[in-house]
Amino acid sequence: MQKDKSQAGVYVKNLLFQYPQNEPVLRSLSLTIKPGERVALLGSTGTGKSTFMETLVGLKKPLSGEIWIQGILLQQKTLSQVRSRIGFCFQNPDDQLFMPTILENITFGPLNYGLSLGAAKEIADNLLVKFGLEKYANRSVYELSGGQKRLAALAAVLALKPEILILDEPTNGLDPLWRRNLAEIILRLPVQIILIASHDLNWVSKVTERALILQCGQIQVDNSIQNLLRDTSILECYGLPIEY
Amino acid sequence: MQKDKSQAGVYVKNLLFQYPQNEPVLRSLSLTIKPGERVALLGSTGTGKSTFMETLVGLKKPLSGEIWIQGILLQQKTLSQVRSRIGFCFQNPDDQLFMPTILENITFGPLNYGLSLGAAKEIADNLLVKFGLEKYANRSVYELSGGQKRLAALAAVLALKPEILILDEPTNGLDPLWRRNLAEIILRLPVQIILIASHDLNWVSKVTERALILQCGQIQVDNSIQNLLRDTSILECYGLPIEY
Amino acid sequence: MHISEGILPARLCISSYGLTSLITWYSLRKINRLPNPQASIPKASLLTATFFVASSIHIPMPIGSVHLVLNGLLGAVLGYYAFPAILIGLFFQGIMFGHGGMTTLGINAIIMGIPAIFAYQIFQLRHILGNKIRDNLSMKIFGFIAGATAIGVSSLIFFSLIITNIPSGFNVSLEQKAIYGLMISHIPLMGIEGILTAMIISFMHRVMPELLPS
Amino acid sequence: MKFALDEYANLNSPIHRWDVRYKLIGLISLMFAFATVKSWYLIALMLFLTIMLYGISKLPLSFLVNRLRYPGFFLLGVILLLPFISGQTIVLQFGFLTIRQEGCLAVILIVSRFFAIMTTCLTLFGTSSFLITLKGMRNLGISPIITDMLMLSYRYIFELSNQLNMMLKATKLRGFESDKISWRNLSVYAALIGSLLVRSYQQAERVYEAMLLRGYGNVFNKESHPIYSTARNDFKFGHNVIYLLLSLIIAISLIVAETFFS
Ligand SMILES: Nc1ncnc2c1ncn2[C@@H]1O[C@H](COP(=O)(O)OP(=O)(O)OP(=O)(O)O)[C@@H](O)[C@H]1O
Ligand SMILES: Nc1ncnc2c1ncn2[C@@H]1O[C@H](COP(=O)(O)OP(=O)(O)OP(=O)(O)O)[C@@H](O)[C@H]1O
Ligand SMILES: [Mg+2]
Ligand SMILES: [Mg+2]
Repeated sequence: MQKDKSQAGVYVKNLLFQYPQNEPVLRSLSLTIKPGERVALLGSTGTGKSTFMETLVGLKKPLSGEIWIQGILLQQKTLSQVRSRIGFCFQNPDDQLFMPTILENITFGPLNYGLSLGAAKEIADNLLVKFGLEKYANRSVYELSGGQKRLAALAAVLALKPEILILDEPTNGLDPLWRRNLAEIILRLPVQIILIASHDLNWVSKVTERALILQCGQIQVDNSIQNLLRDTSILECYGLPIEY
Repeated sequence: MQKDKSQAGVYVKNLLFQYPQNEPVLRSLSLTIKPGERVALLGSTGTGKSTFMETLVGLKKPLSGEIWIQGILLQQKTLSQVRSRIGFCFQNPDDQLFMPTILENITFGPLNYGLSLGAAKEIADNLLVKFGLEKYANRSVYELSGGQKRLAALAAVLALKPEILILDEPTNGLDPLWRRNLAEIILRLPVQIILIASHDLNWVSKVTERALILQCGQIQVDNSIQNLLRDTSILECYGLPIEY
Repeated sequence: MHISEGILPARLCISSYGLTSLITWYSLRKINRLPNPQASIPKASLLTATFFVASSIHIPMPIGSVHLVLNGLLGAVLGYYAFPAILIGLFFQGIMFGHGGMTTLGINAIIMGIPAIFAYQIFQLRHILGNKIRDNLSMKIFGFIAGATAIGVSSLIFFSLIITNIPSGFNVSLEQKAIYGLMISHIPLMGIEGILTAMIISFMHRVMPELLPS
Repeated sequence: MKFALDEYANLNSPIHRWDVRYKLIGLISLMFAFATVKSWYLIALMLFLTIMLYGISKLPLSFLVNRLRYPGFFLLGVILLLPFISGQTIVLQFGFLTIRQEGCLAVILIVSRFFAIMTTCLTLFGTSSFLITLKGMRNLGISPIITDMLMLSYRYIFELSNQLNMMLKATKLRGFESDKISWRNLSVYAALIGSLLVRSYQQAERVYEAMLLRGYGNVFNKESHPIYSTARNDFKFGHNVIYLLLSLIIAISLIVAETFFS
């Protein structure tokens, strides 16, 4: 175990987190994700999936425990170093698209890391093509459909060329066709690790291989997603009836 | 056809709607829904499902065409009469829970239609029990989980004892267990007609019988949902790949 | 820029309540004459809540950080709803955070609200004076003037009230000098508020022009 | 909810049971009377009354402390200089620093009034749920436009501050450094506030539609506002009136004592 820390990937040990005046949400959670893994994070509402993901990028500070990302210990002074390696997509794309146009939303990250306007635009142009958004580059965010907003948010996050991608319920509000498109895009992304929280078991099983179930503040199940989907009694027991 | 107008149910003829400076969204849409039917409204993003549902309750005014609800022609002077018979749930429950507490949100409608405070509270109490929200009656909306908000919004709408219930993507953001609970609640509701727009084919097939596919401003497919689910090529053709 | 409880004499608190009621009454009368006054209530309320939330943002400055007031923006966007909106925002700030309070609600509403009404008038002037320039530029110019003036007038009223009502032992000319001094030290703040007001208005103009009063 | 006012509205104390209409008039009069206080013995009396009131209300001390701390510091920032500059009577002198009596007294006076008024205010709004307070205000004749706006803004403040919070998080995750000032940073702040405005504007339209669908502004109903005026003429000489009279008498006595006997 000890060796994993300084290596690539995500290494989490004994994470404890609680909101003020509440019960702990994460209770001594430990987890290792190696490069190349695509992982689904499952669990019913309010089990702490979003909270856990936010601790990984330092948005929530755990009471105790260690987080190592790509061999770097997450702490105040490594925060921006770690964040530059992680792409994080919130559940609601509106939260992520705060600049007036799509193009500006995509160049926002690269500009913050000191790239020139030209270089940032080049990155953005590539991504716009990849996501089929060329036509909308200068359109205001408020004139997009839900699916387009989702793609724009993803493009904005990928502009930083993250090694690790974290998505919080990415299929929310998408129609089946967009869900398929998104799955295909995700499978082709050049990132090392993908972690996806989702309630859509069927969809997430198409883009990930390993599944974790979070409950009572710990990872209770850690299995290949195909095995898990076959084991309906386990799923049922964690409040995830497969037929819904 | 002509006969349907003055009868119960929903009768829509040659509906034309467009947003200012845009192409028409609904192009001469016609549709009849009889009492007792539970109908799914399918179609990919931006085909106009929400727009259509909003015209049914007079939130959007069609350029031409007629809408008859339970034998009443929808027009300015019948608006409140028609609305009192329809329960409409938006996609985002936050938009619907505008009063601070759940109880207030539920009694809001009945009080507006002139019920006494006591009568309104009685209705609310019944609904709170039905949706398992008794404990939360005086809790502020902000402190509820997504699933609970969804249920509270539904309760608020049902407080008016609608004959027709319209739901816009009710499973968005719900975990599988809540999706199952919601399905069970919906199947037991004492309403005459249910119309549900959804991208979750699997879920919606469990609560409805008839399916409509909206595209290019018209109802292109009108079939039993079980037949439709078997016909993957049709679904694929309307951008609804069944496996996603 | 709120006057805390306990500083001002009660007489001033009460008479400012009178003035505030008068302006509120006048605004409500204007609102009630709009074609559909009810339709704007949710809009004005959510925008009030937005301003309440936005004024919690801290903008870093060379010395410490300032938090925004945005009463100029509020006036420019909300028009006649601005005064009631400010009254409500201040009410919440008073009872939730203790910025200001119940007895000083009237005076604080005047400090923030009257400049907001000025800001609205200034911003509307662009239809008369700004005809010849591009739309976006005239929005920015008048937005800047509205934002900077509003905060300027607010701080002028604020400091005059504080200096003249605190038993500082200053004589009149010293008081005046103190007010001038404090005003000059607030010029950077006026600049920041003006720039941000102009930028936000231009953002809205690009993204959702119908939000701005025509 | 960190700053929810009515966290402790469900406790049971005489102040909690006091009808909110009478409570509003009674305690607000008291607050204004406190604002008039200037003389020594009245300050002591005022502080004593305030502490009694807070004690009777059974609100926890932490509620008061948490809410007085920040405005307290803020107030001190404004009046901190007074002991050094105001007055002739020198109490202490170290080198060039002189502490003057009149300034010290002014500070004590202002801080006491601040404490008394704020505590009374928190007692008023902390002992009934906000909606009930709003209904009381409505019954006392406050315009329905104002009470409706109060209700809706209260409901959405938390919603919107959550949205702002998420957007701020998103900027941080994409490398935004908020602690320096530059033209670009200002434009990012403007975009954040602008986005918040646009989003809330869109949400407001939905909210209004949702209200319409549930009969808002309905012709059947004379009183078409979410905050109802349920005033009944139930004037009885009960505890409500006694508390009201008590607080009015205290308020008037304080004012009279201040104006005529000091
Ligand atoms: N700001 C907060 N303050 C207090 N408690 C919170 C806060 N945010 C979340 N919680 C609580 O922490 C728990 C975990 O929340 P979290 O959002 O991480 O759940 P989740 O697994 O992402 O749920 P969902 O599937 O609904 O997104 C929940 O019980 C929630 O009520
Ligand atoms: N306010 C508006 N102004 C202009 N166009 C609009 C507006 N609202 C929606 N549209 C457009 O009208 C079309 C129909 O929108 P609608 O929201 O009804 O689609 P939908 O079928 O409900 O989609 P989804 O599945 O994403 O909810 C879309 O192409 C959309 O871009
Ligand atoms: Mg979550
Ligand atoms: Mg829709």
